[in-house]
Amino acid sequence: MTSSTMTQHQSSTQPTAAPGAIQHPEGSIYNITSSKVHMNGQGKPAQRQGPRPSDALPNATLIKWLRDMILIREFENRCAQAYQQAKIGGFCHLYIGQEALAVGTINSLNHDDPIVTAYRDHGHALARGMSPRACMAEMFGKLAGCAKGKGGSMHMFDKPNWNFGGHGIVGAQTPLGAGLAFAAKYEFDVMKRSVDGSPAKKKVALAYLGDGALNQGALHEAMNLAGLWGLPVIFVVENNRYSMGTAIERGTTMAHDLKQKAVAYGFEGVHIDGMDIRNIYDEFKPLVDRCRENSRPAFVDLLTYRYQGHSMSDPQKYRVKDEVEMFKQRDSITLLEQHLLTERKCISEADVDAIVAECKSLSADSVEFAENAAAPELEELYSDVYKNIQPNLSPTRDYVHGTKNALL
Amino acid sequence: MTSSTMTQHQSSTQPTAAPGAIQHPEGSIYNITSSKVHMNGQGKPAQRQGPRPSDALPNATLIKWLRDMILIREFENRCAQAYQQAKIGGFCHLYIGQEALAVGTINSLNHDDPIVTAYRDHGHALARGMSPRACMAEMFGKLAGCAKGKGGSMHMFDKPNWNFGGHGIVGAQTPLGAGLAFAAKYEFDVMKRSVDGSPAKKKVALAYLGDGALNQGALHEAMNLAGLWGLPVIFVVENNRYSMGTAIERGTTMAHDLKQKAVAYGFEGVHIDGMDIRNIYDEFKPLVDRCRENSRPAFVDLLTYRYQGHSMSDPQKYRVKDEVEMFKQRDSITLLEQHLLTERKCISEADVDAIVAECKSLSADSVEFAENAAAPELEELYSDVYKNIQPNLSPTRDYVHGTKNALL
Amino acid sequence: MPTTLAEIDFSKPLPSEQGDRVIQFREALREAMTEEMRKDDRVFLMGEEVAYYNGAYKVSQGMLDEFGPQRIIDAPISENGFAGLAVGAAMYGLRPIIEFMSWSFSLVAADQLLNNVPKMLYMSGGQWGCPVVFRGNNGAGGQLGSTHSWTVEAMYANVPGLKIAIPSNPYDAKGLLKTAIVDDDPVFFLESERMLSDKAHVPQEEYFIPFGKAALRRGTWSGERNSDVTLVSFGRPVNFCVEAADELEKDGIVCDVLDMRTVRPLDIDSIIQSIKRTNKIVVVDQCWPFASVASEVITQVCEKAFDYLDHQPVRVNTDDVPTPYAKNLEAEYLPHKGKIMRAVKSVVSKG
Amino acid sequence: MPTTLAEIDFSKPLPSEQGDRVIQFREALREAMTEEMRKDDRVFLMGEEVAYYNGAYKVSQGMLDEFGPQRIIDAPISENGFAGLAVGAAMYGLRPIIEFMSWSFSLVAADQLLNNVPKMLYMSGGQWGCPVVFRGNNGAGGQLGSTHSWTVEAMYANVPGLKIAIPSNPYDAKGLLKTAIVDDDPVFFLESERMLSDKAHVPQEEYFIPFGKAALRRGTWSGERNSDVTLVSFGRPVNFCVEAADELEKDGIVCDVLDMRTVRPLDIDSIIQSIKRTNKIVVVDQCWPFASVASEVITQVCEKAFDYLDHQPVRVNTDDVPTPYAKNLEAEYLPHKGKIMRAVKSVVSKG
Ligand SMILES: Cc1ncc(C[n+]2csc(CCOP(=O)(O)OP(=O)(O)O)c2C)c(N)n1
Ligand SMILES: Cc1ncc(C[n+]2csc(CCOP(=O)(O)OP(=O)(O)O)c2C)c(N)n1
Ligand SMILES: [Mg+2]
Ligand SMILES: [Mg+2]
Repeated sequence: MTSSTMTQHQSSTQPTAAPGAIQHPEGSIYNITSSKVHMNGQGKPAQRQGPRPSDALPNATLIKWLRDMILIREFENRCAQAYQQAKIGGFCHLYIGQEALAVGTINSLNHDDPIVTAYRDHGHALARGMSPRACMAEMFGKLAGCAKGKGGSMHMFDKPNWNFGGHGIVGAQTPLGAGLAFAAKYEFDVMKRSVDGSPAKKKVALAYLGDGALNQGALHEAMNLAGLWGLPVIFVVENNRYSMGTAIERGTTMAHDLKQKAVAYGFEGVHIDGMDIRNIYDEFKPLVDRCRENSRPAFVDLLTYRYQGHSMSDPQKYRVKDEVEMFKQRDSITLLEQHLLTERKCISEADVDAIVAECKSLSADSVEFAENAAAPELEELYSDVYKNIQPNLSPTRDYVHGTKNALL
Repeated sequence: MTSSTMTQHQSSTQPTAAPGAIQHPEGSIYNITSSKVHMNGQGKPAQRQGPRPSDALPNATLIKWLRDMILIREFENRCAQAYQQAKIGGFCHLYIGQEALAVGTINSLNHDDPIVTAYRDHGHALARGMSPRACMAEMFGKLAGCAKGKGGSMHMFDKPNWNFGGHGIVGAQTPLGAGLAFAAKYEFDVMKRSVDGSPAKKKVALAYLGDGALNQGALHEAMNLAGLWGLPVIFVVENNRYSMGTAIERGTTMAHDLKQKAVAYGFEGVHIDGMDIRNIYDEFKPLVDRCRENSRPAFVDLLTYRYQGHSMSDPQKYRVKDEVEMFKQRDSITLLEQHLLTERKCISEADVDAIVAECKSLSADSVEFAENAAAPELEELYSDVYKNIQPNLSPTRDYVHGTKNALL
Repeated sequence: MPTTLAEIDFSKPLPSEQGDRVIQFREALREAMTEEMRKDDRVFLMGEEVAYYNGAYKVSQGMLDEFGPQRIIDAPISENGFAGLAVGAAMYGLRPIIEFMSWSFSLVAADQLLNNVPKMLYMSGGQWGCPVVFRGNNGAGGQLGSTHSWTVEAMYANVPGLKIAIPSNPYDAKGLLKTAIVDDDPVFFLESERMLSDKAHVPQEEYFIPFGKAALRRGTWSGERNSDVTLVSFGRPVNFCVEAADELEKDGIVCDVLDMRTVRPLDIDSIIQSIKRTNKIVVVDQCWPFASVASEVITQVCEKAFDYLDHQPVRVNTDDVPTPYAKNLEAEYLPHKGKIMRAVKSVVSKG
Repeated sequence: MPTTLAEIDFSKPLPSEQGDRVIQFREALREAMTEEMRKDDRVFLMGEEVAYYNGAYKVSQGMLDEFGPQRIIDAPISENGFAGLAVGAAMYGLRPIIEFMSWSFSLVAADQLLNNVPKMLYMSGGQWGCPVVFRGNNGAGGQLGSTHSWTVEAMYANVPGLKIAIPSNPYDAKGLLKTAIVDDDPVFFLESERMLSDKAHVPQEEYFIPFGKAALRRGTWSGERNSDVTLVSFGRPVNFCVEAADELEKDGIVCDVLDMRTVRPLDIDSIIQSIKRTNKIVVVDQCWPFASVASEVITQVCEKAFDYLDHQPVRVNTDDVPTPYAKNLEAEYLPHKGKIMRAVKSVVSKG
């Protein structure tokens, strides 16, 4: 390579002459040829031999997955609508396209395994059991929202469901994930009981991150700590190939083989096709079990895709339509639907329609609920700042104890 | 591994019962058996076949290396003395034991290749050509010091010699190294001339770091940027096996194979025995040439050792005497001396004595100079804060242009 | 040929703010960068999405086309890494402009910004400075929640070695940014997402606005009629002050509105000049109150003009809580017109 | 059984500060941590060199022996990583104590400290707080140069959601740290390398010092004799104030010396109580002046006791420059006794 290849990823992949007409980056993980997906040998669409772990699951479980994925999609469609109507403010990052990822990974856990994620967090919240009402009301900035309307789209916290939030600073949630694993391990090893007094269990924490978060120092430190101390945390990269308008190859070295990032910290890295939820379960569930049993971290490069822009205001000039189409042809909902309809033959088209109808109605209900719900009183500005309130914490006025969070 | 192995590196390696009697960590890079060094297959003491690049160098060059290493050691001995006499304040981190590293790597560069290092920086400063007087005067807090007495031991900056300092925050110098490489590349590729107007050259920047800095997020980000953009920077890990009292295995994953850290960013990582300066040159010089030519980063795990404590106040309970002794038996100065005396036969014992005498005298002179040099006037408190001074930059008083730095 | 700060004649009056070359705040920023980049090839722009995406907020739109990918550089989400890279490049002799998509994200780079950027000149005994401009959105952007709505001026202004500019309108944005780029010291340049689409006349001719000179947005220096109160602000809330002043004038209360333009240097002289006539001051600051720039202004006023004060100095900050998401809460949280008017009235009525 | 803040009876007078159980500041800190760790197994200590090395400054000496390596945990040089780990662990239900070898190194963890620690409770609508104590050395340690001598109180005190304690002596160090550990909110606990060897009586009986209650180190509340000036400080410079007050007394100038103990909460009530009698205030702060806690104290005094002031409030900070290395420069830089005496005299002579 010669010195003229400076910022070579740019000059070679995206001609400056016509930045509107951006070509598809070479060396991309996916090569698009007609509508077939080739993943450069990494995590190719699962072509398993022999029985798959998910085959042993009852129909009801897979039907529930389908329902959860459809709920997320319908819910997100409603969000998009409400955002366009300016009923949702701030940023709004939709999960459409990535549904299998949250649903598949979360259903590989126990309910009391803690999770933490980034700001594209509606999917995880719903998959973990938050009511669509609490989730939508949060985005409408209402007191009935999961964060009393104080957090917004990026902050879906859900204590009863062991969901430690939605976080806005890229990468900053990953040390928290290490901390959740640390705490669970500490309960088990040191306290010999859980913090609430019940018997301690071996747990696994999931720390979700976008591919863009690979470039933050926080992740590096969290992974080193996890590897060093044997913390049972899985770093789940939701690799949708873009951080805003930056294709992963333009921001991250070794994008074609992210597993090396885990090797550098001495633990297991795997690459999973994340469009097929059965494949996720087949690969991810055994990994969760190993990490739990052996108290070890892992790193998972989960290939997925967002169909919409980064946030609601993204013109998406950085990618070609073909690419979006290619992924839509392997849409996770369709894949599972087909499996249940034609392979398991455990549901009918009518069943699917009923599920879709239920999810549409739940989503519509959440909007109606959110719309009619009360905004927080202005007094709430000064609540939830301190737990132990006392005078003179602020020069301006005293803090208060506000309304109790409806989730608690 | 079971969950009871939490913080296992600690429980397995250093029994809590008697922390005074710390055993040598298992899984250490070096295993100490009698006084032989085995490096777990990594970077074993060079047992090269065939001709070595350094064999082609003239005697004078190697004699100069010897002289530079001896100067550093004698200088550091004087520092230790002055520190004990409370003539040097603050922290003082000695380079004794690591001399071959700075001298070997710096002599693989051109004079105008930029370098940046951490706080254990006297060796680099001297190897790069700073006068012992300027260096010692800095530690004495005198105006004639390289930083006018404002920086101290951790801040040996030397603009005429392309030494961008001496930095106190662990790891924070590594992005600067990437920036130096970026700038040199920018001169060459974009400006087509250097910032001072002379013709641009292909350069290589060195960013030195301690093994402890491997655990800082800054390094991770710097390495990713360097790999991504093809920046000609070499990250030189001065792996003396300890960050303060923490053996590398207790702080860093993959300590037995740090090259993996580079693989994760898609560039070359090498492991070099850093006690033998000829070996450093043989391995490092070709790497520098490759990085310069191809505009690529590299990562070097350079095994070395500090004979003294971390800083002047370190009781060193964390390591066994045998380990120190083992390294002293492969002392870099002795190794080169022996080579010149017995293999090259280009110097005599008397020559060595003369070199030592010269270095002792230069070091003594630097102390005398520093002692007699003037402290900065109190007015200097307010100089070097801003270059473009104007009123109201501070509520207290106006800033001033101080005395010109003697190095400029 | 690059402009140097020394050769700018700041005694020359600035061109008129009136005219019909009406452009957006973001365009004013772009013009400043573009003009200086044309003159000085040591200047480059680096940040997330600045190139192919044309800027997350379109400030750098089209700059990739003109300058190419070697000078308009998309960076990964590695603020600490590229802030540090800029320090190294600046020491070497380049003049980086670093865009933070938001100053909120500067916190992951705080060590570089606080240890290396302001102190390199001092630590090296004058050998190296850090001529870098860091710029980006500061303050609440509209329901972005508490991690994305930082106002960093209080924290960063504490540190000697930095200059901090915070424009309130397109005209100033251009003139101050050009000065920032040619300044040899590091400048933190605080913009506001909420103002990027604001429009105003920006003259064709080249101009540089000096640091440390406040602009009087309401009231007059002429001395014919003394105002009733001195309103001091910087950045976006200047506009709230102007709104408040216009409304208060209907009630017969006249305000001097001082737009500080830079908080470090801080043009305390102009503040005092105004106070000598009004004897009352209200400071409006979009940051939390505790140890804020507002606290600093009040302290300096007390130190230097205590005897001119007829009433205790009053400050209006955001509410002292993390930035809330809910629309009603966020609207109340900001130092809005209503709060400012109440504060002015409390001062005037008693005085 | 863990102590909870609610069950502590803060109305009970504190045990006497007189006695012969004389221990070092570092031992007082160690006792506080040890006592609370014995009662509450959710509490653990993590930091660089806290375990096998027995603490870089020997604060945690012997704690590894008592509590073992699972509760006294050596961390790599990854401040951002382990600060974030502490946030996660605290949300989960543990009570981490994180030692920063120096608060100077907290800057690499600033994002966790400023975004997550203080705001988690708010962002989650009250679901989770962050009961973590971060502690370590703050301020100039003795010729450590500009990157290692940070005083972080000004920057961090700006942010709502945090409590900040800054003891000036061993007795307070123990009592305040115990309170910090049982507090359900995050506490930044600022020690000083230069005081770790200071010795004083620390009583055997258990005590907790409430946050937000200043201690009067010189002068008297009794009202028999009014002091001439109110000297307000916190942390190490309290000791310089006491020295200055003792020397000034020889010249017949009597000072109230108020040791704030915590800067957030800030016991403005005690300050005003003193000012009502002295009508003059000098604030002594080891941080840079601009937007400092000193600025804040002065501002609050103006807001709440303007009419009691006979003289403009005066502040004594460090010099407004990066911390220099040279001994003579550093000595001058600090808010030393000489500066304080000069400031007091300037206030008294005019008043
Ligand atoms: C430290 C930091 N820098 C920048 C941002 C602005 N930002 C928000 S999302 C985003 C892209 C993240 O992409 P990725 O991690 O891949 O997640 P995705 O949006 O694809 O889910 C950026 C740059 C931020 N929130 N935090
Ligand atoms: C961010 C940061 N954290 C902690 C420190 C304190 N500290 C100074 S040196 C050091 C050990 C560094 O070890 P290493 O990087 O191996 O360098 P060596 O001393 O062996 O040369 C530590 C923890 C620091 N200077 N910066
Ligand atoms: Mg992404
Ligand atoms: Mg080391």
